[in-house]
Amino acid sequence: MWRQAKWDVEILTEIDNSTARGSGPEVPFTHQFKDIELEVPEELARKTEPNIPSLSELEVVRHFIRLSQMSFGVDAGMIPLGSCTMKYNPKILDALALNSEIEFLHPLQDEDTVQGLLEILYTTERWLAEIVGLDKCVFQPPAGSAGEFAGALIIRKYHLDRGEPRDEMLIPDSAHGSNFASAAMAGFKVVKIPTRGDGCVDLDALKAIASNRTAGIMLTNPNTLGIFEKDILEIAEAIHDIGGLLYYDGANLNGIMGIARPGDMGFDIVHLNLHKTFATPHGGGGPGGGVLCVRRDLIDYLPRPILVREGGKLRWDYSCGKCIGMVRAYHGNITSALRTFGYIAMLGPKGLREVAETTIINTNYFIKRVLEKPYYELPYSPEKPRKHEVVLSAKKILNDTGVSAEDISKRLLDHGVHAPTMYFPPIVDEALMIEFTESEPKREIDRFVEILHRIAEEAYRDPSKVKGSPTATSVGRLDLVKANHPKTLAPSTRYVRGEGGSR
Amino acid sequence: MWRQAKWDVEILTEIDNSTARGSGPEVPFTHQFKDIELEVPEELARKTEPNIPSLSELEVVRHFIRLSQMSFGVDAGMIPLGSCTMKYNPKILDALALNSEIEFLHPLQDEDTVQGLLEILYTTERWLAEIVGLDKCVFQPPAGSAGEFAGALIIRKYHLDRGEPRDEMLIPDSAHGSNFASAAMAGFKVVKIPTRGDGCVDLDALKAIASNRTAGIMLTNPNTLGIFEKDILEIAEAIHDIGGLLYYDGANLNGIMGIARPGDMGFDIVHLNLHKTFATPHGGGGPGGGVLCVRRDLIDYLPRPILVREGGKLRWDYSCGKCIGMVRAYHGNITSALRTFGYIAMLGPKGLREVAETTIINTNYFIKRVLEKPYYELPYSPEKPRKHEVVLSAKKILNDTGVSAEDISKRLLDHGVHAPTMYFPPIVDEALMIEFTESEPKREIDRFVEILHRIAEEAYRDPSKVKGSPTATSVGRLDLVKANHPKTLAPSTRYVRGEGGSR
Amino acid sequence: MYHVWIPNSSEELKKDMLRYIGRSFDELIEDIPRELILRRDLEVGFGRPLSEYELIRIYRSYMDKNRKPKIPPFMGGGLCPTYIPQVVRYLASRGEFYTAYTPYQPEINQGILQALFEYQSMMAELYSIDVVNASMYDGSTAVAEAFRLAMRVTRRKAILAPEIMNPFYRRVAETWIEPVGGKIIYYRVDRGGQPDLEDLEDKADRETAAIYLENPTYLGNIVEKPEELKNIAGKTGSLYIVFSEPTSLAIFKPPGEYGADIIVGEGASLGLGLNYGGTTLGILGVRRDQSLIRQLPGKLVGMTTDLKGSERGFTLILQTREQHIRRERATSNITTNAALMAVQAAIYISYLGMSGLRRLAETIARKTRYAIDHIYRRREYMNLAIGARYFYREVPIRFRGDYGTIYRRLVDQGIYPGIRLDPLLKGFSNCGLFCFSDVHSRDDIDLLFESIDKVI
Amino acid sequence: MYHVWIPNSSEELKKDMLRYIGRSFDELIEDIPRELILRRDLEVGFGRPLSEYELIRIYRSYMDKNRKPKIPPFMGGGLCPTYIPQVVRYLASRGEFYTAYTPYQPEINQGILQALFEYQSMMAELYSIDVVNASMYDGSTAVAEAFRLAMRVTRRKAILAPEIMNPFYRRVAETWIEPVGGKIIYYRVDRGGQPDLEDLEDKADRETAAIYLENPTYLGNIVEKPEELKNIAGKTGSLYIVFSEPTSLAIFKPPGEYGADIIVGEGASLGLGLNYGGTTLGILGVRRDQSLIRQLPGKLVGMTTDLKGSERGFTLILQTREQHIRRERATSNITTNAALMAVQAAIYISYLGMSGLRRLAETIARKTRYAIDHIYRRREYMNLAIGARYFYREVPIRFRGDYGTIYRRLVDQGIYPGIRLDPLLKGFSNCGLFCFSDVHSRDDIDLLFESIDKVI
Ligand SMILES: Cc1ncc(COP(=O)(O)O)c(C=O)c1O
Ligand SMILES: Cc1ncc(COP(=O)(O)O)c(C=O)c1O
Repeated sequence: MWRQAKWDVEILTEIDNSTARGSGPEVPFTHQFKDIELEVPEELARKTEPNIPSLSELEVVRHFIRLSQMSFGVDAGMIPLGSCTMKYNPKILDALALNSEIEFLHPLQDEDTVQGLLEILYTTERWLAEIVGLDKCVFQPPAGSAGEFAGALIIRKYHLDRGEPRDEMLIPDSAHGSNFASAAMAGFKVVKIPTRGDGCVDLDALKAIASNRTAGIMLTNPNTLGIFEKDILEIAEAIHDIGGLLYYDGANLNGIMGIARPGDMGFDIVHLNLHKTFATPHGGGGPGGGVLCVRRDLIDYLPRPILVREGGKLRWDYSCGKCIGMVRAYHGNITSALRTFGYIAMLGPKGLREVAETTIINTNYFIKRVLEKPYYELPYSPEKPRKHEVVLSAKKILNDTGVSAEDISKRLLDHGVHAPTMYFPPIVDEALMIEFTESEPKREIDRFVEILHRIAEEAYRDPSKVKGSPTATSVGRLDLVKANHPKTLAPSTRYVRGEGGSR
Repeated sequence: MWRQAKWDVEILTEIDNSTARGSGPEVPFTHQFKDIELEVPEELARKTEPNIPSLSELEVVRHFIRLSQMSFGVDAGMIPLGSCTMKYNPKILDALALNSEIEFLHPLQDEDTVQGLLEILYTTERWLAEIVGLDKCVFQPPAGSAGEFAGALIIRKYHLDRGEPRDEMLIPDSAHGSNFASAAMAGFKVVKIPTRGDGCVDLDALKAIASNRTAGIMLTNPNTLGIFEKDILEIAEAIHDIGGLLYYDGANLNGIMGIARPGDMGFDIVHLNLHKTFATPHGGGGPGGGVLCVRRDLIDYLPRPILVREGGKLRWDYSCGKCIGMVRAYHGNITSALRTFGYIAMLGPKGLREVAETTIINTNYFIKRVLEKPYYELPYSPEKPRKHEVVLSAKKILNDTGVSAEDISKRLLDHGVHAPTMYFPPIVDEALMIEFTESEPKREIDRFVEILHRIAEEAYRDPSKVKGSPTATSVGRLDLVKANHPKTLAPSTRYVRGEGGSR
Repeated sequence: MYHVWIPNSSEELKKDMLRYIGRSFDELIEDIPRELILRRDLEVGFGRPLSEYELIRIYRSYMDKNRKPKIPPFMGGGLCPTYIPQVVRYLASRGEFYTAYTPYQPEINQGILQALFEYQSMMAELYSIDVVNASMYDGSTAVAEAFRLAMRVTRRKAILAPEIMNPFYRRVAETWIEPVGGKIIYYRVDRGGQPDLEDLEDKADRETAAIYLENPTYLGNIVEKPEELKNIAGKTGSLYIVFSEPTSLAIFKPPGEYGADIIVGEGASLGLGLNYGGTTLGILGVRRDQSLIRQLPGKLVGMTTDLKGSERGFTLILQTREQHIRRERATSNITTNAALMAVQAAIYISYLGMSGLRRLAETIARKTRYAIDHIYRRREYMNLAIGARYFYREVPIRFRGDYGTIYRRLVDQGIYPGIRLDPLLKGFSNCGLFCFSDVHSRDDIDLLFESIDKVI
Repeated sequence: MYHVWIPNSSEELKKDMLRYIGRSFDELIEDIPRELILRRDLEVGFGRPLSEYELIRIYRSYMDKNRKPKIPPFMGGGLCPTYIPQVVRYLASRGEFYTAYTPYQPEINQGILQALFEYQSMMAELYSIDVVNASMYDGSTAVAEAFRLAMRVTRRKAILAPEIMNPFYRRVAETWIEPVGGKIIYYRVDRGGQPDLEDLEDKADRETAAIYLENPTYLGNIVEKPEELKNIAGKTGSLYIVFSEPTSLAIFKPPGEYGADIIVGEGASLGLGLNYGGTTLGILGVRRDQSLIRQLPGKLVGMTTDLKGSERGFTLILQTREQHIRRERATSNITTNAALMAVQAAIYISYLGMSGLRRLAETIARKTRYAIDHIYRRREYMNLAIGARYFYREVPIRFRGDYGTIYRRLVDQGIYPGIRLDPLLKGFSNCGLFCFSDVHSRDDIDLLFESIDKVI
């Protein structure tokens, strides 16, 4: 029997300042400058007093410790969110990424003073290039989506530079939403490619759609159904033949790392999500780390600066001939890069492959077990092995009992496991998208199967119980209508108090 | 509405090794020594396989994260355990005490290589001597009790050296159990001194008892009732007059720090609990840190080594002329000493006094508020201000409703606050011994009063509810008879499996 | 190969599982074309799995090649060294926070959601604006997204930005808006670091999506009449975007009070550390205006109740703006954001409290003043590069001599002076942008200037 | 004076509270004799409250005066440098663990109680004994308490201990038992580091409370026939106390298997670190024997159920042994113990798992062998100080030349060799006790011996 902690926790901006009459911690060296005049003329000074209380240190600690106990991370239990690759975040990597040495490094610091750090970054970059089978990588993109955007910009610029601007980007209908959005942000018209009954990109449709307006294609492989795009070499040929480029969404690399490489498949540009495959923690939403890798002939297009070795020293090359510009300030999320260094070093070549191998075994073991009972279905070639993830459908349960994929997800929470990704990809009805990664022990997968079965049985026996879930979490099911309705919208306490309002 | 987290957590030594078939993490440099012969002859080799599973790192993390959520520290909520001084443990002090620099320091390392550390220890020792008003301190005792023991040994040796061995130690009946035990361990016969109706040591009784068999007296001031021993100067005189020594149990220093000093009161020997007054965390029971301080003429008796400055350098002096020996190996709990350094430095002289001042105000504010309703009583001069703590009696509630101090304590848990110390000191019936320290905000004290009142009212209204508590904790009230009965005693899984049993 | 990070990697367990599946591993990957299967080990890492301790020793052997300054760096440009209080570190490292995913299942993640809501609420207080989202990647992308937001809302393409705009932000914003037809027009800034209002009036027109201001500016000075830009924007129906260093708002007038429609910021100074520019927090918010809110990119947390209406709760709101629902018509592609940094900033702010924040800002302002006095006393060979009256945290210094040489000599002595403005901003040759933040003591600042005296 | 650690320290709040109390602060302390009231500030700290960052800088300015070795120290004597895995650090720093008190209210502290129970159970497995308590301060006090325990159970006063007993433990044990009439008689150890059984037989009699053995010995060698000591103890009705380094038990026969009645250990090697000798863990356990159990000092956790008998739970048991109940008749005065270290050790052991522990012990044994080979190759100027066949982790080396000089020269080069046995153990002049633990690489060991070659 699991039960989440529950605490009554005041909202910080609603704490009555009169009961918390502190004045904050000592600020370093304040006493040394007391004699210096403070120049804030009346007309430039802040007038309103923000509702930010001054609490004691203990109150701050308790506030956030309590909130943390009402949160759920991989450290506490399974988070089988498909597409999100919620793997274990090894603690040793915290030691590399979070320390006072790194904290004080300024991004514009003289390169001579950070050769050690740059060596690590460069080494890691080389390793990632080898893993994806391409030639040069940059850490600049702050996340996967930003990598896609940068990649799309490269594709755009590439065609522009060749004097034949192209405006269409092909994306499978099963793709992640960010692919579409990134392509649009880079100025492309998105052309969707249908998925065949076997769960792969419809090659014929693709060939029919591809034209000299086609700038390229954005694909992930294995795709969001967990299925390897077996026609990938033909797809690559088709796209390259019409002069397009292939972009690889690296979010699903965990299913093939060390087994097959995007570069070998014909991809020209790859992004990696360090917070997926390379175990950087997700932080409740971020920050992650993006990496962009390209074939040799596209290096000039990479966002600047890039890291280059010159005369035994490493330095940042800001020169931007053909480059697409800069997708974020400075050099990327360095802490993720450091974690990646440690992750790869600790696993070694065999360990990296083991990640993919165990991931695949976990997925297919689960499929076999969950399908042993006739509740959930596996659309698109159920006999085909999946790779990093699997998408089940709860359509039958919905039809039979009225219990939806969402209800099932909520009920899962009552067992102390996080729900899978729901309703994605959109080509599967009542989708439950499940990814264990290499991190979940067999015992946990077994337990997850049992819970899924138990919930399905409950749906047939007592659907209202499932629909009334969750009850073991710190709060019951939330009113999303109220949350989103313009009349009751409450995105901040200031907003709730009324515009411009302030005590 | 508070509720503690609850997880089903297997016992590590009961995990079926066949489901956890890991083989542990890499051990450093193992590969470099593979070629070296392993010499463990058959007859010296371990034969039995211990029931210690080999889990993955994630499983270990989840195991202990879950256990932590079923634990309760000051970081999560109030722990008003009287006598225990459960104050906030400032996080910055962790940074001083826990780092890889300290971790690798060997206690027998050449003193030249640790001058920086020794400077900190020496400085801290000087500060502590100033705080208690004595001349020299050592960090060697691992905790308060060990300090008492060492102090008692000094008293013993002092009299022996003067050629008049004495065998009685005076201890007030309200004293902490460890005082009695420590005196006994040092070979003394314990003579109890009664407490007067005003909550102080009975001076007349003391004078009547004191004799030339009296080696000394062990006192804490303020005493365990939170009352300052106002006759302390007379007591000191009486004891010194008959040639005895005064030992100060520093567990209650928090109530007078910066306001009055044991040394000025006439105490010859003092121990401090760094884990009480100086904010070293209690760690679920320990480790803490003890310090022993003495008057100048007793320095020779201190356990060795002591830290001395010689020619600008600090070194450990092991020479033991009159010394009592060594109470533990090496130099004491160094991490506590480092925390103490930071604690004192961050507060400064005024801040240290503020600790005591706020503590006293908190205690008396609480007393006034809790006595506003007629449930709890304050035995021993209720009008007298208390210092660091207060001992209430729930006798009236017990008599009226059958609800005991223990029941009330358990019911407190249901509100997400820890219970006070119960049934101590033994001179108060149905004692609830409450200490807020300086760390608890007024808001929390107010809430605590309200809960105490509510529980009392509940006791009158519905006593079975109080007796049936706790229900919001991860487990309900435990069967202590079963726990302690020889037939059901279960101090380890091996014990439960049966003697010598092993898979 | 068994690895402790991979529970099921023991050969026996894998065999058991494969037996149950009824296929060999090769069969599980038989849909991957044979020619794609890698028949060799990847050339990565150190050839074998390392133990933690070996990794730490290797890491140290690299990092020991870095050179450490004697005193904290004085490098500015929007990111300055700051101290991260230990509570911030401690609380942000709670596993339940940092190993969580985006709280798509709100019921099990109320803690993170409340923390993000508190971040939003505290930022709203600080900037005096009503809606702040749950984080963008960093200041630069927040600015780029603010520009795109303004373009969507106004259906216009031009942004007016100061010529002394943060040069990194400038490049990022250009990269981001150019593909969708956006362009930035730069307005002049006078010698006192103030926007040239005439030039702005000239350039602002019905094509102007927004007027952008940085206050304090990239060069650290305070803009004295920021409300006048609002007037100009008003006249052309443009939006007014203001970027501010959040700590400055504890003492200086916040953008919301002088008419900003959109506010932007970089939260690194809120207890996040420099991390070589890596661990950043983009702050982005808008006025209480439904069209602005509906076009806001990124995640947003809102307060609600449970279905029974009996308990308060928090959840992600207005998700239909986002890529996972709206796809190519989403307000942005942002997915992973900087949530933990937002939580960390919330912890930092609540730890300092408003009084602490004010004291922090005041001390920084005083240090800035103190540094300026140092500069004035050295008129022969240095001066303020802009003649503004009020600076906060950053100060541009123009040197008589070659700053490149001075810079290098100081670095060699273990003193890292202001960043070189030369390659970054036009018209600022031999200028350095110096930062004076919480970590600098009076001795540090004195040593900086004395060291300059010596190397000059 | 307001301080952020003291919530109610603001002047206003204190005034409010005092007003409510109805007394001035002076009235609250009027029972303290006037002459005792300190009328000045304490002379402590740096005169004023420091900020965290200032503290850190001061701390660094001190600690930078320490000298760091080039490679991990080779100093032994029961405490050796070890690596603390990051998970251990991470989990032991959970606030719910480390800021908790002794779990006197078991219902709200099941987590800590289970962790301690697991510690007890895993130690019981490792030592092959049934009952291990929830921790003592360190190895030395655990040994002293074991002696006292044996004295209470047997009502005898003499302990037989090896002449090569850990010299620090020896001094501590003497200090502890002398006041209650206990005395230690030292038995001889032969050149091979083995107990001299004849001498033991001679010395053991009906006054002997216990025979004490360290295995591996203080000098690192394995005792080859430990069961013979049991026989001697059996003949005189004495108890048999064995102290063992816990990691050694992963590969060597555990004390429970050769008859120990009481086991003792120091847990520092179980992921606790050296901490200048400060953060230690005393391991103490006894056979399943009610009189031994009833005389066991320290806290003990047991398994039970809730009152309904429906759920498992853990609680402190047999508390009537302890000072807070039994006072002067308690088994010990111990109150605060080393609970967090026990939890930390439990985390460490469960992280390594039995396979990891075995590999750790095997590697250490191999390194020890490797070091011995180095010694053998230098017969001209060094040799094993005892001619034992098997060593684990520690090795005593006797030098031809003056070890003091060698030692100092090595330290000056940043290589910290074995501790000097000279002042500690009689008959071991010019000897160093060297430790080879998990942190030493082959290169480290090679460098040690090559450096010795050079300074000799
Ligand atoms: C398949 C896929 N593509 C792209 C992304 C976007 O990556 P990021 O969240 O790093 O921006 C994600 C993850 O959210 C994903 O699952
Ligand atoms: C009054 C008093 N004296 C002595 C002690 C013993 O101190 P320690 O727990 O540090 O051994 C305590 C605390 O437990 C105490 O409260």
